[in-house]
Amino acid sequence: MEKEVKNKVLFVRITGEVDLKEADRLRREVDEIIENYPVKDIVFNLKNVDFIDSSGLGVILGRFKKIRSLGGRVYLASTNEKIKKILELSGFFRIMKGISREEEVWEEKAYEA
Amino acid sequence: MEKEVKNKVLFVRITGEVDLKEADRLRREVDEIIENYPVKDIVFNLKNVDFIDSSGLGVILGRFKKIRSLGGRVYLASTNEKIKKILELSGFFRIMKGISREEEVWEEKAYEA
Amino acid sequence: MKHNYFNLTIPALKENIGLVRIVVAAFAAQKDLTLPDLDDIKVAVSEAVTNSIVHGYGNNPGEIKVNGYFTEEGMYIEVIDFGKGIEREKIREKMVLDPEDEHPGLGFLFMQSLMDRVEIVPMERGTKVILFKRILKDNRTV
Amino acid sequence: MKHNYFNLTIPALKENIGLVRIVVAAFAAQKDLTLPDLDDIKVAVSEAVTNSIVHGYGNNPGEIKVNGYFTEEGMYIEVIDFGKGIEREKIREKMVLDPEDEHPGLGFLFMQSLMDRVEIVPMERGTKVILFKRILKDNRTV
Ligand SMILES: Nc1ncnc2c1ncn2[C@@H]1O[C@H](COP(=O)(O)OP(=O)(O)O)[C@@H](O)[C@H]1O
Ligand SMILES: Nc1ncnc2c1ncn2[C@@H]1O[C@H](COP(=O)(O)OP(=O)(O)O)[C@@H](O)[C@H]1O
Repeated sequence: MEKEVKNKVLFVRITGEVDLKEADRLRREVDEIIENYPVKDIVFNLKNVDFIDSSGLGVILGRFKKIRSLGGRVYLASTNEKIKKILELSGFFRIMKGISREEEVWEEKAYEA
Repeated sequence: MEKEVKNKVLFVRITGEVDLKEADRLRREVDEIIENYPVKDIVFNLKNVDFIDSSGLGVILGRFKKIRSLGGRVYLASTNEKIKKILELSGFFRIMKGISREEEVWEEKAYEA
Repeated sequence: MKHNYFNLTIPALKENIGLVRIVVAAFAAQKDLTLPDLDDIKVAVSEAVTNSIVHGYGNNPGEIKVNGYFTEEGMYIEVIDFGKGIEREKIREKMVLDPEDEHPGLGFLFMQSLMDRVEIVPMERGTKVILFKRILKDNRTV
Repeated sequence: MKHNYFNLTIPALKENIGLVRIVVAAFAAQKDLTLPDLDDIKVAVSEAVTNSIVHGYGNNPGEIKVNGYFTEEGMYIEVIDFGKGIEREKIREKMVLDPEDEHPGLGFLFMQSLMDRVEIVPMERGTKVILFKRILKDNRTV
């Protein structure tokens, strides 16, 4: 997993399998950054996720609620075929914006401003 | 698995995992060729073998005995790191010639002639 | 080939959720299931085992049994725990995306959406979840 | 983490040898074993399960149990069948590379060479083979 903060946007590039075990780690690491850096929005890049279940999605949802309560937004970038079905079932795209590439977040934010 | 007969040399390019299940298939397919084509020598190319155990080695040993009784030779080509230890333990290199590339069989045969 | 099966017992540890996925996927791969089918099964099984660890045992020690078998129709996977047991009414009332905690109640939703049949069997002690995936006749190789 | 373990039961079918390899490799991967160590373990387990199918049950139906567990010292894998049982004298007398059939008697040789300890336990009915691989302290992550 790779994390980067750029212009108050936190990019979280998740890799591998995100089940209960990895979800704990993901939550801890993301929260640590949110608490220590000036983060307004989050982009979860899911391009290299091989597997995710409700535990992994739960972490994303939890961050969504936190960030939204602070007036920020959460984007889901680069979802791939393997996890497409699960994401659609989750209903996440009704509350978070899906973008095809990370960089699109800048266009979104320009529009927003 | 790929098989090719060239100048009475049968090239058997084995791929994947060769355990009891695959060994049965390997034996059948090689024997069928030996019976139907003018095969003198065999080159087992092991480059793409991910796993082999005594069942797989047993098939090679059986073909060795068959071919030797007909005056032919068996070569083991392109063994890789994953199966190196097992091949060394087997003692096969004491009775079959190891070559690093398939093509070396022609040099071997030139020497032999 | 005689219909194949496996019975697996493991401690309820989150390290083992991935292990179960691997076992189930390797077992399922003996039939010609499609890759999307395999992905569906992995998620459903992952949800069931996670529930046993989190809800059944409340993250306390316990044992989980996972059984798999093929029938003429398809593949069954049973996930069994001997934990606190499921409260029937919990299953349907759950709404998606508005939870208090980070368990968005997606587990059974995923199982139901991804498998062809899901049965929840409350036991005298614990819970059994039976997951079924149909295998089309044409796909059956083993 | 509490020492992890698994208990697996499968029918004695050659389709399941690969399944057992996958389970054992996934289990072993919870510790930081080296790749060559993993390869060694896979071969040894494959030999033991093959023996149960071929010798224990003579290719007739039967059940095989595979148990794995970690201790402070390393990993144990037990392969158990309830077949005809092993004749003690068969184990050592076997010579390599001069068999009548295509079982060159390499099975126990490989197990012994690739694992740190191999124990063959004749049972009242059947055979238990215990394989042990040492795990260096520095490698222990879980
Ligand atoms: N194995 C189980 N043992 C006890 N209760 C369970 C079990 N599985 C599920 N439940 C109950 O059913 C509810 C719904 O589960 P699920 O749909 O997976 O959502 P979530 O796990 O996110 O709550 C759980 O909150 C829990 O109360
Ligand atoms: N599970 C078993 N049940 C009964 N006999 C066994 C079992 N495993 C091994 N044996 C006996 O021990 C012999 C040696 O086994 P092994 O070293 O694996 O060589 P191979 O399988 O090639 O004969 C076998 O030929 C068989 O007689």
